[in-house]
Amino acid sequence: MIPLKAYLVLSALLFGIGLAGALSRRNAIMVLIGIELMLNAANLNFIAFWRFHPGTEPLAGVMFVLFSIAIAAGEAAVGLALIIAIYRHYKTTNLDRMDSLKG
Amino acid sequence: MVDLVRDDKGRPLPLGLEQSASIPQMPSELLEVSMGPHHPSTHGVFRMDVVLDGETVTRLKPVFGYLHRNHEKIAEKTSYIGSMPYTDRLDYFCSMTNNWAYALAVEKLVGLAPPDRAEYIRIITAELTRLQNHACLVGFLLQDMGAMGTPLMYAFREREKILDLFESLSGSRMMCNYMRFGGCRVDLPPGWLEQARRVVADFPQFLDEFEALLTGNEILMARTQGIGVLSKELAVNASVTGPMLRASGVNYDVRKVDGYGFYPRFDFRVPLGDHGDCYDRLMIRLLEMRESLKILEAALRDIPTGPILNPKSKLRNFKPNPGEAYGRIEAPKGELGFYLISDGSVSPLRYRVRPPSLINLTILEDMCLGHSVADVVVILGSVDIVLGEVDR
Amino acid sequence: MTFMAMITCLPHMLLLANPDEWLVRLKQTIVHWLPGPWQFVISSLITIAVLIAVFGALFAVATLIERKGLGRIQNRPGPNRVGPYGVLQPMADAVKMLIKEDVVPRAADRVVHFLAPLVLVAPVMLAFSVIPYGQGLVPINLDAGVLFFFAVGAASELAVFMAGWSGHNKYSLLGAMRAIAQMISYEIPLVLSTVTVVMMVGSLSLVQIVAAQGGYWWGVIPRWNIFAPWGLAGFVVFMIAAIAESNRSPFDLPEGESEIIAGFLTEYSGFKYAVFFMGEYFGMFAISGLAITLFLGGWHAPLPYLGWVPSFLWFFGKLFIFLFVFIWLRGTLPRLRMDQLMNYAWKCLLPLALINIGVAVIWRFTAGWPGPLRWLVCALLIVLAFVWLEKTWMKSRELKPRTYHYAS
Amino acid sequence: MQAAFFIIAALIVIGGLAAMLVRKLVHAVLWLMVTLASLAALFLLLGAQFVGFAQILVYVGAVAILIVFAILLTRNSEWAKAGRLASPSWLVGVGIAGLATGCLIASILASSIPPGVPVPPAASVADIGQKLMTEYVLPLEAVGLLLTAAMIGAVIIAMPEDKRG
Amino acid sequence: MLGEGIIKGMVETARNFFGSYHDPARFVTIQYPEQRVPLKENNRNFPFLVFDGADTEKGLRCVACKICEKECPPQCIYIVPERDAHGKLQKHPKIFDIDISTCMSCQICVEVCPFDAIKMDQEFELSTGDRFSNLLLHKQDLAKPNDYYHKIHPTEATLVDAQLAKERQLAAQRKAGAGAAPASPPKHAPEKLVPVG
Repeated sequence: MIPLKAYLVLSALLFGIGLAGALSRRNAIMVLIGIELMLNAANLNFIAFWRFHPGTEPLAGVMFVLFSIAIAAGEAAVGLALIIAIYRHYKTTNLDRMDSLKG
Repeated sequence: MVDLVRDDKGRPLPLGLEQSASIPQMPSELLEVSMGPHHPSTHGVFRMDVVLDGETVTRLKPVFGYLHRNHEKIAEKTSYIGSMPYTDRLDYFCSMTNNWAYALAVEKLVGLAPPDRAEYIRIITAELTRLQNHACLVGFLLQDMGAMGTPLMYAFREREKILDLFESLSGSRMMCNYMRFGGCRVDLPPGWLEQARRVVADFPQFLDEFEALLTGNEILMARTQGIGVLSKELAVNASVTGPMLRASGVNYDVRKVDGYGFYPRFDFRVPLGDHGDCYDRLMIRLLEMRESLKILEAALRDIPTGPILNPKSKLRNFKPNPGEAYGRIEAPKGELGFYLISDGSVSPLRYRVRPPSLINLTILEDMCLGHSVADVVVILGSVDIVLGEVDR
Repeated sequence: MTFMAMITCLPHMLLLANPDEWLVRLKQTIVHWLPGPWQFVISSLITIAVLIAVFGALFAVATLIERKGLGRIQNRPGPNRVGPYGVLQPMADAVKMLIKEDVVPRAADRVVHFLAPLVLVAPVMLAFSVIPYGQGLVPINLDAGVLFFFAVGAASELAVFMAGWSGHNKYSLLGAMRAIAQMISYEIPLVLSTVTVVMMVGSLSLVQIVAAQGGYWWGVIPRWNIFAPWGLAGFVVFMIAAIAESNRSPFDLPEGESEIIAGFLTEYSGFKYAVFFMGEYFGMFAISGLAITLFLGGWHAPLPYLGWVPSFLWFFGKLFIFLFVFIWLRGTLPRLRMDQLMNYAWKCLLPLALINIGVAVIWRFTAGWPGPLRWLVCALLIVLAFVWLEKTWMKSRELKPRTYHYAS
Repeated sequence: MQAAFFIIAALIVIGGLAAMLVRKLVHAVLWLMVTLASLAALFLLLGAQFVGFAQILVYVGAVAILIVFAILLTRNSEWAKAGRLASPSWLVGVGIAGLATGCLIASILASSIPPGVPVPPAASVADIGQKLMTEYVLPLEAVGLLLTAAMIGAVIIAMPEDKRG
Repeated sequence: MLGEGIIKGMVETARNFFGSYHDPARFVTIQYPEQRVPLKENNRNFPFLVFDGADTEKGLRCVACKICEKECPPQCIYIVPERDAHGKLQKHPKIFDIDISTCMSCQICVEVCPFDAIKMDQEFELSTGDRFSNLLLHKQDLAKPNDYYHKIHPTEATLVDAQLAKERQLAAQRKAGAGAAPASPPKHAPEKLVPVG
């Protein structure tokens, strides 16, 4: 039987990878991919806890994950639209160049 | 040394490709696509350089000449009768009408008049050619729209019957070389008239089937109505002729205008469209097929007997006295004309063919601007070009 | 001893049980005398083997039927040189595909170019595991079967993109963009028309949906969903979206060969092209399998006294009818243009699907009314919606056959 | 069961790392999809069937195409220039991330969690549907509203200026 | 109604599909090697030389007058007349080549030939391995007996034979009538009127 801790460690690792990617990569889309990874790491935690400690409210974990997936999809859509708009303005998606607040 | 563009592993890219590898010089969203010369839907070796903005066409440059065989220069070196077989190779769908146009031009040059029976045979063969050419055109157009060849197969099934008639008459299905200056080469073999009457009798049934496949079809209407509109003024200015011109509403049919051959004896009507788009061109051709059937029934009914070649016609060292002549007929694709200048020698001084396909093609860009790639194919199909005639 | 047991129980099993159990019982006898832990693995392996064998053979037969059917529509015999009446033509095609050189363009992205066909075919194979083929013959009885089917089906868009992008060729990129836009916009009417059936049956599991379609009204008309007004409209919307989803006939724009060579398949040849070809056919089988399960009563016999026929024969019979309709459409209809395709999906199919859900709700809450009146009201609503839609869609484009005048 | 968990866990970690480190963007998206698909497999392993399929449907089906379209629209799919992959201050970023994961893992290992319930609680589609419609109706409508707002917003932002009007 | 046109089209293809099983007009394919379409009598492919009697050399009707070589539009005929011991031109060809890769079977040589020596064949299965030597037909390959000509173009052959017989009889008469005066061979009317049927 896989202990709950294994799942938690796995999700922490995934979260760490996502965070490292989001912080270090230059390309805006890569940052977005990093954020996606972090979101999914959180979902993994919810399902792990739901599986091992359902507690009084049995389906809470599953519900949370469903809503979080829906919102993450919406967020990805808006994020990418932003990137396209910024690209149209700056002609590049390299984050280092996007330092001026003007325009 | 030209500094080659290298891909990320450092390997030099083949020459043609670096243009797409690096950021293209043009504004980023324009896409340069060249359709042809061996593109599945260009009816032969014909290329179109299309500049696309997303899906819509912004510039279209037709490029032809891949099938140029120097027909007119060769004709200046061969005898008059020698270039008659070459006229079969102009518009290889309608060799009978090509022959007739050339024979008409030479007859005008020399002043020969073919006997009545020959005139009737010429009208019968010309109208049969018009039937099979229009049937094939509609078939190819639907093939371009994606109907997987079914209408094309039906059209070819009917065309075979007509080609059998030509084979038993002139000896070859497509390269007939049948007309001579002042008449025809061979008289009708026995039983030919009955077979022709039978073919003409059950052609309307095929036409009804074809219309059942076409007229009401919503997808076809959506794909062709309002596409490739050709205005009357542009059609007349660009000297477009044939079904394309009549689809734009201009009443100009050389058979009615010139009244060459015995056409004035037959009553047939000239259908006219009023939108001038692809749908009209399609329908005009279907209606013209019905008119041709009427002419054929009348001609086959009262064809006289008698000689088929004017006795004064000469075959070898035929030297027409110096002068010039322009003979034109209503070929299935438009007004096909031959302009000859003779200097009294055995071969013409100047031999010029007025190719309807080429002249109808010059306005392809004006019709295609603003449409999508799929429409360009449909518009090209509705213009009905044959590269043999375009490139000569 | 076990061998003797096997022999004795074989006849008993064959004769008594009706043919559906015959297959299931056969599998159980093989599995039950295997060592414990291996039982689950072996039984699933058997199912997988059977699925691949059946649909592989069906793919071979389908290519032959397609070419002969198209031929017959066009008044020609279709392939009849290889084997009697061209029966061995699929073998010849398979050998040809294996022998042909597999050209990978130099500038192509080799890994993605190689993976694309696999990512296209694998999900469709997964989709087969959920459809109930016979009485007990459902590979996996998931209680969220429909959701699984669409979840797996959605992966094919990614595969199409990989195929189009990896070739680094203008035409394939254009074709891939078109294919993805088409698949996404036709997925919504597909899912919505499935929602009506799921809503009326009350369960996402395909087995229950088929079970709900058992029985017969007045003893003759089978209780299939297609005979309810909302079922018929749902079936029409589902089929149109299914044809678009599997890139067939009027919607085969991605490989619109007359415009952009072969769309996202331009850069593929040899075995990878065959795998794509197979993927398209499997997609067609899967989507028509789902249509049969949802609307045509899965493996139920159309008439009560035909019950003795083994149930999977009904399923595959209906599948062949669907196959013939696909071929028939491919032989007749010209192709729609890209923007018309999109308009048709968003402005015509989507409203129809939503209205259909409304009608299904009305059908549900008028359970009390006498049968024919209820049927009439819902049918009327759908016809009204259909006519209103036609008016707006056609009027906006004034598409109508024209009459022509003749010169004086 | 043991072997399944370790294979999927390895896939997730490798996929995540590759998604972050690979040079070409389209490859990064494909590796992301490998991670998310194996995550969905993990959900199925844990017994949450509905969530697993929803995850595949939403992520592998829709978000992948979304990101890929974004990549194509911003012309990133051209040959990646040789340039540096990471921003100059990448060391700092990775350091912070390492620190964060370190504390997380340390606290997880140190905590004492009572052994969980052996059999997975029932999560059939019917109960989820029941719950969604009774207890979680408000969040459901809110998410619906949010998604439509996000869609309209995305469309307007991505619309070219001249058409915005 | 929205789908009406499409349904009409579908009914049309269905009629053809089921028609192809029972109505021969809707199933037109002829399996070529096994079944063959009977060639029309006027069908023409590449030319061949006709010879009377048995001997292919002497019986050739061709008198090497080179009219066809001059008139042939693609110039694909090559004739070298025979010369006897002391260089005097003879009335039959030593070399008569037709390059059938250039010949477009336009049949003008048959029309201009005053001696009905060259006629159009109906043999169309001519695929060969080598593009050059096999496609250059020499006198031996071209020569075919007169009864072969009767087999492929019966009506035309009988007319030609009747014409030749009449001329031969006319020539014999003139020779007999004129007695000593050397009668030059009768000249044919330049055009070849071949009224058929």
